[in-house]
Amino acid sequence: MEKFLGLPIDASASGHEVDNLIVIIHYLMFVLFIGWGIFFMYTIFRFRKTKNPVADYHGVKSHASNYLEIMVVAFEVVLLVVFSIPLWAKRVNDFPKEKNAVVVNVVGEQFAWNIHYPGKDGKFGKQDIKLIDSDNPLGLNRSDEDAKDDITTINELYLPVNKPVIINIRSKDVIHSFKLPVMRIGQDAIPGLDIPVWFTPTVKGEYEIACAQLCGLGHYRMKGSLFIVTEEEFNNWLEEQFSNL
Amino acid sequence: MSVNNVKSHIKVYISIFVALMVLTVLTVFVSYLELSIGYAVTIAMIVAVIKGSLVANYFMHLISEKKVIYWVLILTLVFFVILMLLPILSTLDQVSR
Amino acid sequence: MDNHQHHESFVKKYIFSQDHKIIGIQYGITSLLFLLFGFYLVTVMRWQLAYPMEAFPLERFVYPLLGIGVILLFIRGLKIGIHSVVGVSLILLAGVSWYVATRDENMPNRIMLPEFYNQLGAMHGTIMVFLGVVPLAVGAFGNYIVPLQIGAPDMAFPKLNMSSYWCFFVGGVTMLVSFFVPGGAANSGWTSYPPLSDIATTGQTLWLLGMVFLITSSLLGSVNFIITIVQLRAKGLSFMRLPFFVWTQFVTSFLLLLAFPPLEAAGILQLMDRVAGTSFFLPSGLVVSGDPLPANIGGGTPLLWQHLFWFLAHPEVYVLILPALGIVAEVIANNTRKPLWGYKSLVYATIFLGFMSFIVWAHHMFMTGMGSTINAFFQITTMIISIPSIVILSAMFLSLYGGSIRINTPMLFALAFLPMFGIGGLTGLPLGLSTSDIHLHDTYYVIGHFHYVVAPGTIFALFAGIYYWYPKLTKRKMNEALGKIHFWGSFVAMNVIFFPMLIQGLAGVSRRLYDGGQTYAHAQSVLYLNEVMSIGAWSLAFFQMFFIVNLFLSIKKGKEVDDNPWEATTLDWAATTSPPLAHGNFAQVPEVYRGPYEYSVPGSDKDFIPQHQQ
Amino acid sequence: MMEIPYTSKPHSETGLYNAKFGIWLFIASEVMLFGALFTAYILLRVGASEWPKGAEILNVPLATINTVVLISSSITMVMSWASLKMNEFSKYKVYMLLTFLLGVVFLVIKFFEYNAKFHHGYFPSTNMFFATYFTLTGLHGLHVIGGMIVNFYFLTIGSKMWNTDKERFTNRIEIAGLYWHFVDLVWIFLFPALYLL
Ligand code: HEA
Ligand code: HEA
Ligand code: CUA
Ligand SMILES: [Cu+2]
Repeated sequence: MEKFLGLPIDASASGHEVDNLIVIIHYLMFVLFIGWGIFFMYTIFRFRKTKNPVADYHGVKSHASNYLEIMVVAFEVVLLVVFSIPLWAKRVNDFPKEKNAVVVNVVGEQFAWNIHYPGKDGKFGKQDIKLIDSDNPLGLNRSDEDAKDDITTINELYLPVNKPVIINIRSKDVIHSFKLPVMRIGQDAIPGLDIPVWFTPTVKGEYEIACAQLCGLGHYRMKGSLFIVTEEEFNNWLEEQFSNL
Repeated sequence: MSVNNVKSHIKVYISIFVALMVLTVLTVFVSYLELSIGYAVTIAMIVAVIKGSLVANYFMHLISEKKVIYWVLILTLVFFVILMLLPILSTLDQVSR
Repeated sequence: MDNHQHHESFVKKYIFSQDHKIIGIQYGITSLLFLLFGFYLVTVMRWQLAYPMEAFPLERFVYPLLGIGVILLFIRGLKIGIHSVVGVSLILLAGVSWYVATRDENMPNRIMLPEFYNQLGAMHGTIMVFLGVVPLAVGAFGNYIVPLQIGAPDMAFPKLNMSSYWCFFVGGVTMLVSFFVPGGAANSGWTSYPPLSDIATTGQTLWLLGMVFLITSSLLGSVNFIITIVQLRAKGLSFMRLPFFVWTQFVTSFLLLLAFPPLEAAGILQLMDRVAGTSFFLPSGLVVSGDPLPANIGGGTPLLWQHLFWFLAHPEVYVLILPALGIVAEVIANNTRKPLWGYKSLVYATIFLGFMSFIVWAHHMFMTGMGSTINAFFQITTMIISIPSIVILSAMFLSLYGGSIRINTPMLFALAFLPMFGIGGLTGLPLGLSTSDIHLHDTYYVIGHFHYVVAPGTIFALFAGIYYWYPKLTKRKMNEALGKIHFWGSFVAMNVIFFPMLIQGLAGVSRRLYDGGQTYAHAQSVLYLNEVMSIGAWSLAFFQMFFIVNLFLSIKKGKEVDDNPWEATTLDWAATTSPPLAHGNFAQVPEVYRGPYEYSVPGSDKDFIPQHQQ
Repeated sequence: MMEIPYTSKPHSETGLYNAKFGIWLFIASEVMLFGALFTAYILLRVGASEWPKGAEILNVPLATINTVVLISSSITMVMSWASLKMNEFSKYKVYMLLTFLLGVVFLVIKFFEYNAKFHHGYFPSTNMFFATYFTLTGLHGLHVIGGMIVNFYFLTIGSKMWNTDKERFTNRIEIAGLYWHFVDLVWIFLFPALYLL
């Protein structure tokens, strides 16, 4: 079914939860649609004027439809209670411990994703909007102790495989939406708010960061790259970035 | 409404008017007391609600209005509360660092 | 009283008319024109989506518009009439399109710029929703049909009715004018999310002004409808004897009355942000294109707009669908020749639907960082609201069973509505569950979802209504052959356009992409569908020609019929002539003795008993 | 040939004539309009890092006078309707004139209040407090102006209807009054929210 629906590949530990729900609900939809569809086609052909010149004043007498409706309700309750609500709660409440995870800030702007790693000390340096210019899009204050080892990139997000990631999502100007289709992750980047998301990448590869919210004329090209690499490669990459500072 | 009826209403209007004036003075007076914000808001809103209901009930005759109007206003009030509450609750429940 | 109608001037009779029937027709013509224009905008967009950054063949798009305009203008030797009004309007629209498309800031060397694409998208959404479907469904059908169906001489407040139309008209013109200002029309989506819309070009200000007029128009209209339906029903026409169409209009009016004002408030706040330098929707610390905004700007919250916008816009989508359901119910009852199944459950479901529609709005905001409690609340309400829809749809399906179904053009459109709305509604479910919405939010799946409800859903229902009530307005039927071509062509084309959207959405293709997702790897496997959909959209346009021709030709050439050609039971057909009398609608005050759909009553000699028959 | 029913006589089921029902529905929509603005006010204020106390920057005495003016205009409005009920047209004129003039007084005071703010360099763009202050009072002011136009109409040309249809004219004054009181009611909430808290 996943193949049938044409979902993109799933490269995160929790992606299948989203997919399962999508698949199950599509089963429900197909069954309902096909069921009603057969009934519909049958009635149209069976009760055409030529076949049935005199209509029946009372029509359907059975209460089958009520049972059907109750079944749909029950199904929806299951979807909510068993799947959607707990999964959402997990997503927004059960964050991994910061010390076990890679923590990254992602700041959207028209029309790029600024990626900000805290560096070896694990602390993000101070930022100041007055320092913002084209070389320092985040306004990072390099004289701050915590900022000395901070690494920033534009549109390039490297993450190690099989390790939880926490990404804090912000925006400098308008609303963007940070979307990683292969991770089944999406979160609006809303100016004034700092919203965390988390996931665990499980498949190495090169993927995409999409901007899913209309953010102006460059919305369509606000695309970043996501590289899922081994832990070792990740550390090497960090090292390399650090030495380039 | 007969003429006499109207005359007795006028007395009511005058007393409501006086009450409104008194409450206005009261609420202004309270605002000078430097109460903590919680108390200040509570008192100011209570006074405003009283004043508001006096206007609605007597000047706008809501107190003797027809049922349909009540239903419409109850419905409106329900949505009014929803409109006030849900965005505020959403803001409080915002996932944020 | 009797003779003053003979002295009414042309202006008073046809332009500033206070007669609900004329106003209904005015609404109808204006909104059909807007519908056509909104459609036109999207055909232009679909060029860019199918063939990104290729030179735009302007002539191929403008000439048909111009051509139909000229034909309509000359069709009866330049005589003044509806056809010439529409003809002139089409020529004007063609002119607007030509001018706009040849501006360098929109299409230098005929290559569409992303700014322009965004204008087209925002205006397509706005025009379709606020200037096309709502005024057609409520303004035109509601105005024309409701007083007739309840046996009223007119709407309760004729002057208000007239002002409502003119507010709508001014709002519409404001929207059109916005294409001409520097930077062009609004380009922040029909949802106008700030901060983007706060910092957008002048067109956005006009959009807001236009919205204020449209909202005012809707408010005036909804007050009028509610009073008319409550106070002006004919004797004996109790609430439970109302045709279902009237019920849907009634609930719709409440939605408009109570949901629109918050958007008006939000619009005023955004206007202040744009013209008076406030920052209701701008948080502190914004850096736009590298420049920090001044220190006094800030302290606002962008999500406030979203709450206020969706507080309206979710009920608004039910405003789009309820009158459509009403029309479909009328057509189905009439053409199955039997009462609607479960009339009471239909009514209660509709009321419940209307009520619930006020508390689901944040399902459009699942990705804004909602905590688990609020999120659960809105998921639950969203699932709850799908139940009355299922009840309504089931009732309509079951109504078919045991009928003696006449297949004519209105019935074809009404029947097609059911499965199409089914697809649209069912695809709402995965969106309503926030966890699956993570993947589907802001993708073409959403576009596919709601187009299935509004286009082959609502628009089909509106077509059904036009074909069905046409004889009421003209005493003639529209041509069946042309109608059937129109139906089958539209039906196939609609599915060719909208089904692939669902496929693209599942693959993760975002909406509002100027290049149709060309640069995204995950879009590659479904990219070919863009061209398929575009061809579908242009074929759809082609099949609308049959409709336009039919609509105008049948005024004079259609088959002449009597006052009740469909042998219907409701008062609009039963107790009035076609077209209804100019003043007061009815020759005698009608009185009602029975429910709305007494078809095929056992033991009766005819297969229908009109409501007013003793 | 039919006339529109219940333009002045009440409907037997609802007990209302059309326009009265209509104005209440309109008021319901206004409740939602101002409700949305109050929501905005609360959200912005709660979210703000600092929010000045209205009394420190705004002119409370002037606003108090304006409150009194508006409440007084409500009582003159209701008196003008009562006068019609008692068939005293000349009294009606006096009270209606007073209502209108009190509206003028309200606006004049508002004008001075705004003017003083502009002189001190306070504009809607100054900060969030002034943004809400100007927007809310401005919108309320527009409602006052709207009501005054209606009242002026009924004071002058509109009052001719008294000679032809007393009942309907009295009804019209009643609904104009309902609207006017509502505008007063909104002010009763705006006044503490903006000036006192
Ligand atoms: C008329 C318009 C209309 C209608 C009726 C609906 C109906 C529904 N909508 Fe939709 N919706 C829109 C118009 C509409 N919507 C628009 C315009 C948007 C996008 C706005 C934007 O972002 O620009 C949108 C977006 C939208 C979203 C946000 C998606 C996102 O942005 O991520 C959600 C999420 O919950 C949603 C849910 C629903 C649900 C649960 C219903 C339910 O009410 C549906 C209930 C119906 C059913 C369940 C069908 C029942 C029928 C059957 C069972 C029979 C079927 C079988 C056969 C006929 C054979 N809609
Ligand atoms: C009621 C609402 C409505 C309707 C009916 C439609 C109808 C159509 N819409 Fe659209 N659409 C929206 C509301 C609507 N849309 C909204 C809200 C958006 C989101 C905008 C945003 O992102 O902000 C959108 C976005 C949207 C997109 C996505 C753009 C993007 O994300 O980049 C596309 C793409 O193909 C599209 C296509 C179409 C097509 C092909 C139709 C066709 O079905 C059109 C069919 C039209 C007709 C069949 C016209 C019939 C009329 C006549 C024949 C007139 C006769 C005239 C006279 C007699 C005078 N629409
Ligand atoms: Cu950033 Cu779209
Ligand atoms: Cu919705």
